[in-house]
Amino acid sequence: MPPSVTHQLTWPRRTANRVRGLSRLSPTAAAGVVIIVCFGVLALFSEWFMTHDPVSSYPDRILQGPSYEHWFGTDGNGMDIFSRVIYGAKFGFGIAIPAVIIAVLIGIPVGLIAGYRGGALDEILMRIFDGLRVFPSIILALAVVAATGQSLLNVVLVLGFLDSPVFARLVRAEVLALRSSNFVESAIAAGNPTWRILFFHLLPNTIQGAMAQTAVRAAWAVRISATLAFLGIGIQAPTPEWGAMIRQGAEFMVTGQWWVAIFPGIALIFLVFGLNLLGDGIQDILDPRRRASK
Amino acid sequence: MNLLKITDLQTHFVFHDIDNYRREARALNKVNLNLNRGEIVGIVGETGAGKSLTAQSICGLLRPPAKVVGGSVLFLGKELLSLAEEDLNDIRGAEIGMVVQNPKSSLDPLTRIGDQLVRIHQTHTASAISVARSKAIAMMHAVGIPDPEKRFSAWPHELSGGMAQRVLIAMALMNEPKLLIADEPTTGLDVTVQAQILELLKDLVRRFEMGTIIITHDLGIVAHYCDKVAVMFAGEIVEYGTVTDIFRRPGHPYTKQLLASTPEKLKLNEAGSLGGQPPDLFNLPEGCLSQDRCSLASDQCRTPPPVITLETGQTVRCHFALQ
Amino acid sequence: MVLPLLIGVVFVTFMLVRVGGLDPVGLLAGPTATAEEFTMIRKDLGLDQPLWKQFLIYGGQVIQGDLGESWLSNRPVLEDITTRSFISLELLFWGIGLGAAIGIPVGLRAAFKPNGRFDQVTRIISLLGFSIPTYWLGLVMLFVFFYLLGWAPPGMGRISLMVSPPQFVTGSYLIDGLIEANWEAANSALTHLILPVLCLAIVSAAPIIKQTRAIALEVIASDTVRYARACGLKIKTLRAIVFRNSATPIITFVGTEITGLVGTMSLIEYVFAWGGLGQYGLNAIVRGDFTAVQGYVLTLALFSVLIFLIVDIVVAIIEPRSQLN
Amino acid sequence: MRQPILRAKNLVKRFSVGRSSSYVNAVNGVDLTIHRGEILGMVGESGSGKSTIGRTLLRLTDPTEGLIEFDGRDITSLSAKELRPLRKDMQMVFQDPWSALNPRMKIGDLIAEPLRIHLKLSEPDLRDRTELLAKKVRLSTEFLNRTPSALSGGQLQRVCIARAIATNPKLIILDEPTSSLDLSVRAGILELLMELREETQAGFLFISHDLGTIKLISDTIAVLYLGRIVELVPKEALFNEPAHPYSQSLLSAHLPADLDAPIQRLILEGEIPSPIDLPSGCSFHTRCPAAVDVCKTATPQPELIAQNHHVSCLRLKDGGNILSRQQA
Repeated sequence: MPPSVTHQLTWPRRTANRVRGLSRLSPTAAAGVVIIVCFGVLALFSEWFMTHDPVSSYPDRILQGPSYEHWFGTDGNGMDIFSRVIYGAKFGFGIAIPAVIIAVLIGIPVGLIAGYRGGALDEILMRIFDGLRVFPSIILALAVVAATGQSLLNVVLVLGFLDSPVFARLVRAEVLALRSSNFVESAIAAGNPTWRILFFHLLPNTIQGAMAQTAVRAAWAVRISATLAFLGIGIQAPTPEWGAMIRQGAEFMVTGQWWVAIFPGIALIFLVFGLNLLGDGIQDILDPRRRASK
Repeated sequence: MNLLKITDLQTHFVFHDIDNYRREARALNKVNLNLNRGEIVGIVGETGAGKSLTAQSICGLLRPPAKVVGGSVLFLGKELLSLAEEDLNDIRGAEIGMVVQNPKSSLDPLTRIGDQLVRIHQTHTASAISVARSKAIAMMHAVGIPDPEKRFSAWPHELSGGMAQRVLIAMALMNEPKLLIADEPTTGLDVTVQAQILELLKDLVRRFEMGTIIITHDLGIVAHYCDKVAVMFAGEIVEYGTVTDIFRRPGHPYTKQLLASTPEKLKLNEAGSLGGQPPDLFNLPEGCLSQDRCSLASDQCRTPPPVITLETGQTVRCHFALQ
Repeated sequence: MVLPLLIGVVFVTFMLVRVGGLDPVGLLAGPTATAEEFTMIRKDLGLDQPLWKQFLIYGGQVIQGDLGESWLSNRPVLEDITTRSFISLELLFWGIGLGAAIGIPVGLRAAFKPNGRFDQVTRIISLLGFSIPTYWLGLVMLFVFFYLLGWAPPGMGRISLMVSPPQFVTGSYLIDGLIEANWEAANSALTHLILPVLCLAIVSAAPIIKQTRAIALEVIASDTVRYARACGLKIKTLRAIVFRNSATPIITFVGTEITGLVGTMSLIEYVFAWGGLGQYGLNAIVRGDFTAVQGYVLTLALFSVLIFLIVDIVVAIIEPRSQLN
Repeated sequence: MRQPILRAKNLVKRFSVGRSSSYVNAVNGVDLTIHRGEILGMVGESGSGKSTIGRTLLRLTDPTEGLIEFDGRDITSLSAKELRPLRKDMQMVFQDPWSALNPRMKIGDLIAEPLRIHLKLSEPDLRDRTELLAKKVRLSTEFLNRTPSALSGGQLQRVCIARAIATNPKLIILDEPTSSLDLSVRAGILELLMELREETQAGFLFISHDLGTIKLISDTIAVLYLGRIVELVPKEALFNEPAHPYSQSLLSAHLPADLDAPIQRLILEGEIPSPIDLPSGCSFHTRCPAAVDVCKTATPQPELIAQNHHVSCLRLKDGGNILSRQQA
């Protein structure tokens, strides 16, 4: 059917077609979305799914294996692991979403201005970013959170801040490419003031690349925040956060009580996997060359 | 027997768009072309007319989603379209030489010039390295590369654009091909260098008696360096004949338009500009493909135009060719 | 380029630990300390001086190769770091080596037939590799191979406590054991190495597969390869061209990966009680051991600079376009 | 005498390359004057610095040396902010219309942009002016609500021209406006430009590497080689009796799409030297068939050899005319 026919369809059909088209273009993105939506539902409506209170301890049921009563067993405090795993989804989204928003809000303006203005400001920023790249992100996050205070809010702020160079670099690179492209020069020649060039010409043309990265960066934030909790920095047990739960279960892995650490780990993997699938798929859709040979 | 005989060659782009519709762009529509030894044929046309696609279809160098969907390409009586990749490899670079548009990015940046020449020779012949080497040096000399012994061990990035194009020509000639396809061979080069390359090509083609296809959008090159010309429009060859016939008495309305819009012939502020859009390859009109921008178009043009051979021998795909 | 980076690193870590929320004095003095004890300790550590003076003193020491003493253990930081660096390098070397040995060929093969079955499968696997938390993988491995199957030793150190470690030559117990023909030590070192190395390899292979595939696909789509096909070169030659033209970006990528892998390695060391630099650094950060953290961070920076230098040299050797030739 | 709108004196532009201390000598001392109602054609090959000259004249990049006078006012060292109101009167059209327009803006907004910036108009007025402009460049008004991706190259270039003439500028610089367009589309654009010249009485600088186009549209032609004007000449004079050896070879390398056009092949050896290492003396001496020793050391100055015909060649009087020498 030629594309002109599209306009005559009702919107549910159109949307359905678009969804089918996207999932044909990138099955990975579609799978990612499915996983993320599942976790989103768990996070938003965890009360519906939890069988027990996630932080109530049953002292008579410490370290019990999976059973009908406790699907995923109980941990060293006698808490229900199934309910804790479900509840943990709240932390995954609760940290990743604001952290990515902070990173975008800092990174995009910085990248825009550094790329467009150039000069000393740009030079200094790039040196700092280069310097930061010398360190593994987990070490950096760990050191900064340890040094600045170990609250949940602080973890979010630090992750957002540390991740902002990713967006700044990306936007800067695109701005540099666009600055020498004709349309920016043509905007200058038309007499546009700088703010118009930044907002009307550069921003709309750079934002797509940055947005495409958000899923992958969210995956990063979920992973790092769990790692911090695993190391006992930031969120502390018995908060039902996946990393903290793995930390609780670590010692039991060599004594056979595998369920304590395995289940939160699997949940963590799935959410991060879903986000990575989506991120990878978005790159596929945006870069026609990657899907050229279908 | 013709050196190359292309019959009804059809190449389409087939893919699914974002709304899950199957889209098919009919990029080449029944291309017909015959070429004899020692002839230089120019293929001209505007962007998207399918010039390069024709060359790539002949040699099996299409990239997905482009695909040959019909027709036949006979090279010395052999059907190229049904050959397996390995058998095509025996022909490409040996019997069919290619010169492409971006010589500097096309050479392998990690192999010395001489070694690339030797490599293409040894791939297709069983000759010893010393033989291949002296042949390479002789060929570099033949294409006018000064100091070939020294340049033999030069890296591609050390060459200027013109020099790199000479190397590509030497590569194409290493195995003395019977057919040479030059796809926009001078497009990236300066005019003064373009003149050098074209003179060289013409000279070598005569010397080796190759059949040659030069793909270009520059009518000047066609006028001065080609024997015959094929005018392409929307994936069709609308007119084919000798350069003299077509430049003096163009038979197809589109050819006339094209010739009239060269800077030399253009009379500004006289006839209204022709302009017009190239047809949408996804949605080609029934019948004649150029009907939307042709001043002669009538109801008759909704039916496919016949290919008419004029008394001069040029073939024209138009209902009104004889008028 | 390198010098300002190092000065910057020294300065920033210095500021971070001093101005940040950590309080070593409180840690050292304990909850029952009096105000006088506090002042004493502050003076002991030189914390009563103004900040800029502290920085100058510290900077001067660093230039002389003195990283100070750990505030918690009173051991010289430089010595700790040196011995532990070798311990970590053994793990890193085998881990990244195995990761690259798996990742590069897999990535290339996936690129040769994009969207083929092999590509689809490896793509999912590598995305999964991106998503698995290293420490969790280590724990699962311990559970399976130590607790369930009993094939691997418990995750405690680099060599069995029953075996005397070999003499120091390269710092790798495995190689040193082989050098002095101490089969028992070599064997024990090997069995201790397998799980952590496998962990590191799995985690490092994922990005290498993905990036190698992307790089190779770009090369395959290049004018060079299209022209090589037009020349009728054999498929083997074409693959060699693709491989060689991908080499530089792949090496550069693996170089940057190594830097990032130090973090992963630290977690693996933590899980397997490896006792290397990574574990040392994590502990120092978690416990707020100022001087140790500073020394550790500086070492990481130096290490990265060294890796970048090695990458530059390797690239210069294989690239005819580089300026060194 | 027509009123000069732009004057450049000894214009020099160097770009530093990488971190090293070498420079690309893009423009090396160019003097030129553009008059209102005149089209000055500028022809040169790659590396001749023609685009850089265009961009420098409009202060889109800063000149290294020299003086630029626009409408009687020295604009050489005005700040970006001071320049902004002047941009109303000087506009530019770029080579590649696909990349010269912001892909995320609507055509209508793109055309209206200069009006919006420089004139305080009410929204209905703005819309009227925009539609008028679209009609002037013969662009269907139904495109005004589309984005650039829906238009063909020729249509996009019409949008660029509409933008350029929106504020009735006194000077328009056209940087290869037709070279990326197909032949049949090109003709329409050239016609439009000729029409605008008559109507607006603006001064035009038309930059191109194609002699055919230059011949068609220009009144005066500047021939550029390695950042210098080697010949500044009225159109007829250039095509009838080119004086500089480089102009002669350029003319002879040009392939008119015409079987009857006499072509006289004078094929130069070698290629254009890198603008990083400029040849000493006359930059053309490395390829000039008429070069003698003095050409390697002395820099030729422009000489007036006929009315409005300036040539920079040391061998003008004896042997410079290589074409006639070949015929002899």
